[in-house]
Amino acid sequence: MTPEERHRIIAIARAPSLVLLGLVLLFGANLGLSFAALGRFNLVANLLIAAAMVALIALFFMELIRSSAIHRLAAVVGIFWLMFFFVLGFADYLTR
Amino acid sequence: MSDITAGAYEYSRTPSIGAVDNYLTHGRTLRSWLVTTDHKRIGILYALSITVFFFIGAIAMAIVRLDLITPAPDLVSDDTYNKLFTLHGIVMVWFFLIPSIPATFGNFMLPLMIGAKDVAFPRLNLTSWYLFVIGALFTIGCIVAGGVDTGWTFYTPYSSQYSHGFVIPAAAGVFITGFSSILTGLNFITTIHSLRTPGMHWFRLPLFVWAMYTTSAVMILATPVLAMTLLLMSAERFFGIPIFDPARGGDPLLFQHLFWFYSHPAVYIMILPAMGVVSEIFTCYARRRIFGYSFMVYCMVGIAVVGFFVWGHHMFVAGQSPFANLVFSFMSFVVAVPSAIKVFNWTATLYRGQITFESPFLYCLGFLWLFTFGGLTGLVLATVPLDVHLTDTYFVVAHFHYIMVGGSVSAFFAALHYWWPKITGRMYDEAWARFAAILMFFGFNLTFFPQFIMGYAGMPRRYHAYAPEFQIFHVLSTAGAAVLGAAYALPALYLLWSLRRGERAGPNPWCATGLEWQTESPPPRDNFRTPPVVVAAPYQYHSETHGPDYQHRDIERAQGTV
Amino acid sequence: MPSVALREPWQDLGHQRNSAVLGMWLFLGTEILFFGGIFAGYSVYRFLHTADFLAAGRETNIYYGSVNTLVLLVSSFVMSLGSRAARAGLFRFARLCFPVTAVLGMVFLTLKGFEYNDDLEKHLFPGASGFPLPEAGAGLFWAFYWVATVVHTIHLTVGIGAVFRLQILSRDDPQWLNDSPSAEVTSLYWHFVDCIWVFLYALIYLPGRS
Amino acid sequence: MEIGNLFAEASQNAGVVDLDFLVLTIISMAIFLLVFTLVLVFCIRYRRGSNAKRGRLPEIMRREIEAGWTAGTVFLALFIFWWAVAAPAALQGQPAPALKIHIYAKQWMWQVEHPNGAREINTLHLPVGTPVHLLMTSQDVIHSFYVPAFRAKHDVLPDRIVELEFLPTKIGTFHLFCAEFCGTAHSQMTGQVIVMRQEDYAHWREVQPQSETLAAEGAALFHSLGCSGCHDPASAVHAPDLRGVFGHIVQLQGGRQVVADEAYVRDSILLPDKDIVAGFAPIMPSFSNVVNNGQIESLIAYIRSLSPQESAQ
Repeated sequence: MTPEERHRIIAIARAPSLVLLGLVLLFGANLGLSFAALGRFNLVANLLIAAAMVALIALFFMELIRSSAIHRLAAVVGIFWLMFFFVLGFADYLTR
Repeated sequence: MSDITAGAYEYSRTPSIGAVDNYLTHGRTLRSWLVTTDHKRIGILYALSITVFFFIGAIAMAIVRLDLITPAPDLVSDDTYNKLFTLHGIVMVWFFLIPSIPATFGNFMLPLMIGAKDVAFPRLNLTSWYLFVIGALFTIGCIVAGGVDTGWTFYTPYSSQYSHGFVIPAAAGVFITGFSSILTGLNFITTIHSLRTPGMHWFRLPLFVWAMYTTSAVMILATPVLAMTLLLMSAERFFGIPIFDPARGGDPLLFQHLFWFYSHPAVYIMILPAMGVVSEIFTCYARRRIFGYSFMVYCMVGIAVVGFFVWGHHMFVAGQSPFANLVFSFMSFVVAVPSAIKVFNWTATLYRGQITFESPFLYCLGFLWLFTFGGLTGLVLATVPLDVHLTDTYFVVAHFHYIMVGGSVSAFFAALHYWWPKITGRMYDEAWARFAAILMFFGFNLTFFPQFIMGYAGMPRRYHAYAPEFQIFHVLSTAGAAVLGAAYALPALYLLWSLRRGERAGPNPWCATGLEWQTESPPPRDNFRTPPVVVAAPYQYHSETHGPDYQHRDIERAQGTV
Repeated sequence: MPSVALREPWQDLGHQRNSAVLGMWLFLGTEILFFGGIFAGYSVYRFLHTADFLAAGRETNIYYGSVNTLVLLVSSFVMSLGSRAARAGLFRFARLCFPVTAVLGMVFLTLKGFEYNDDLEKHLFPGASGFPLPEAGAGLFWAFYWVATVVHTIHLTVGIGAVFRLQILSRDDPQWLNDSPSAEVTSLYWHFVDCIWVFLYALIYLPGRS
Repeated sequence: MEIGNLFAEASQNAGVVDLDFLVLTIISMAIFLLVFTLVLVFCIRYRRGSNAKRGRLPEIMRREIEAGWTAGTVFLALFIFWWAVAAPAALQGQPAPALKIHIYAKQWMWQVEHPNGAREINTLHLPVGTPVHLLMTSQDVIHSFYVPAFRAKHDVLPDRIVELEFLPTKIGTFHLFCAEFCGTAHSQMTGQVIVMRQEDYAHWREVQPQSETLAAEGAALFHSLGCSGCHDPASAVHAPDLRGVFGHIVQLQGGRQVVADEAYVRDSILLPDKDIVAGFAPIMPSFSNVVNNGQIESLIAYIRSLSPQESAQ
């Protein structure tokens, strides 16, 4: 491995390393928070942190941050459609 | 007609490499078909497969209708009866209607209509067909082994605990076929995004392409939910784990929610392509630009999206909350609006046209009649108190057959006749085709209209034996089914005949616009000898300032520029 | 000479890559809805049997779950390095990253195997006799545990195969990693499987710990 | 005998449903005729080569017409929705005291239990002019209780009590169907609803072989199953006293409240951990594998009888 190669590797590894650090910290927070007695907010906290981790992965590892609009659209449309199920499905379960 | 056919003759006499070198002659061995990545050949492979399934499903229903001539359960046993209507439902929904227009005409025409060489992922396209075949083998295996009796809806806990049929193989067949339609949808969307020829802007796409786009979106967003639902049901049945089992805390209505989250949008997978076909054909035979192009596009997008919000109207009596009933009823009225607008726009397209009545147009008029009728009875079923009375009766059976058979299948036959010359390079016998179209319309109404009446009188669906006062309607319905069967068999005969004896069609026998008519019939392997460039909106059947003229000179002028 | 990575019907590599990536994102959209069936069912039952779900969640093995989460996060990191390296033309480094990713995936599978073995020894399979938890919702929780993790495991196995495919196809022609969209597409799939796990971890291992 | 009369209207609701249907049919026919008159006129007038005027569409045909019928369709759809919701709402507020009858569905029969314990199979005797309140549950798969002449239907689910109300208005015999596919003999899961004069119904009910009444049966079960060991006010175990509970609001842990109705009592027996009464430990075992549906109904009847004003119904 030439020094020039090594420099280039370090250059491309910088951003993912920071993201990994963030992910591990968030993971630790999630694990730790789940042992705190927050009542129903345990679930909220767990899901919010999980969502933040997924956002990090999607934006930086999956590089949505530099993707074109159509790729971003395709990425969120599935989540949107899942929300439709949740909203209308729970319209039944919450009022039954 | 004379000027058109004269033109066609002239073309066929012109020496041209098109006469020998086309996608059909591009390899003549069976192997060349089985490993083809040509979207046109894959379309043909689908067409052959779904034809087989259409007749399997039709035979199952023929036996059922014969049985129902008398109120007593005399022709087949209860169990066989249940397996027959289940077979009819599963085969017709997943192995005929869902792939019917998209996988055959969509595959064949979509790249041609946007001026592309092929779809975005040709090998994935072939994989889709093989997945379809594997799913089909599971289903056929299930039939041979003894069948399944859950109804196509697979409701738990009957399917997961009580049925003695081969539920898991049947579900596996549907599961695998589901991935075939997911991959097809994914392929189409990518194709439309990536492979439009220069000048083919989004709002210059023919409406059939928009129909394929919206259909594909529904396919890729709805089908995976069905796959998981069937997987969960099968896991409960096979491993005995509690998922929908009410005795162990589960909720059978959750299965219904998940199932209809797919299966209601599935109706739009069937009807959106039909709408696309009808838009192509109405404009062509009325020689008129489509009325309200952009509204037609927005309506299809609207149907595709709002179609996901209405699934609960299948569950008004199932035990969901009254509030949910209200919400889903409301959304069902909302989704009726874009469909109605489309019907008005097709009607308005005829205004100031130069209408001729070839068979594709007759099929489309049939579509318009039956779809409108089915849609209006859909309003009845979206009304909660009426649905309470009518759901699970023959009224519902009649309603969805008006949409799915009267609508989608009529449009399928319209598309078949419209594009047959393009696909095969041959003309069929127009007189026979018109006769078949008219016969199909009357056979259909005779079969299904009586079902509205007996449904309102309370005849429940999926009944092997019934009260004698319903007999007259069943007899009428069976008689209609016989007519309908004949009308379905006829095209098989004259279309096959045309393959040998039909006149050569020439590139554009209908004088239609659209890029698919700008290449030879049948098209060459790579679709276009020179890549086309688009300079105008679709359906240039007449100039902006004048109506269509009698001689079709407008279209010839327009094609000079396209 | 046109690259072997260029396939019909494409004219140039960039166009092909963009479209393949779009295709993969669309596929991941369907995957979201596929797993969505599990998430929806889980949510409905958690809503109906909240206390039971918490009690049942306590019985999962948080050590295996947490270590596996870390393993997958690191694997995603390495995968991300691999696909960036392939794009930058650092093929030797890329071809180092891919096997590491796959091995981390296999570590996950191995640990998951041990965990399944533990679960079965504790009879935590609700379909079989001797399921130890009396609450009605606990059976549902464990049913979803099994379905969700098995489906996820199958996805991960496919992912490992796809990563090895990169390695094999680029053996003689490393430039292929750059020309073909395969590296980027495989990487998207790998990260997605990781994302699913992040949610599964929060829903399966973390409830009822407080 | 009304069987054979295809469109008999035999409940208060039937007339409303039929009126709804009639109005919708008229609206639909109007739309249908409008569209197909236009199609027919256009097809004739603008057939190829006819002398009709062609040319540019009049300006008004373009945006105005499109926007007009879009708005019109939206308005019509919303109007029909509003009207369909409002019409049955007007029916609400009918007198509350109703005849409560239990229905058990199983493959492939309907079991009926009247308030005094009279039972019948695949037949339902009802008095005319009395509101009927059905409490239905299934022992196996999903069935659906459907009486076309009443325009009344509801799916009957296993392990859940569903309710259906109607007011028979016509004396006669009517079809009872299972409308949800339930297995091999689905189409034989039918019966008759016999609507009689009120005094005839009272007489019919009296001459039925008297089994123990539900509540008495329930009381016996309450002791034999050991419920009384904890729920008896004198018991050493800390469990809720069930006297006067039925029909009243119960405070649950977590601050929620529920009304102790049939479904709640049923859940408490089968899924005791679902709703814990505030101030009590979740110690009750589930009886889901111990009691069958009939026994649960008896227990519910007994617990209802512990709340005097409720049991008066």
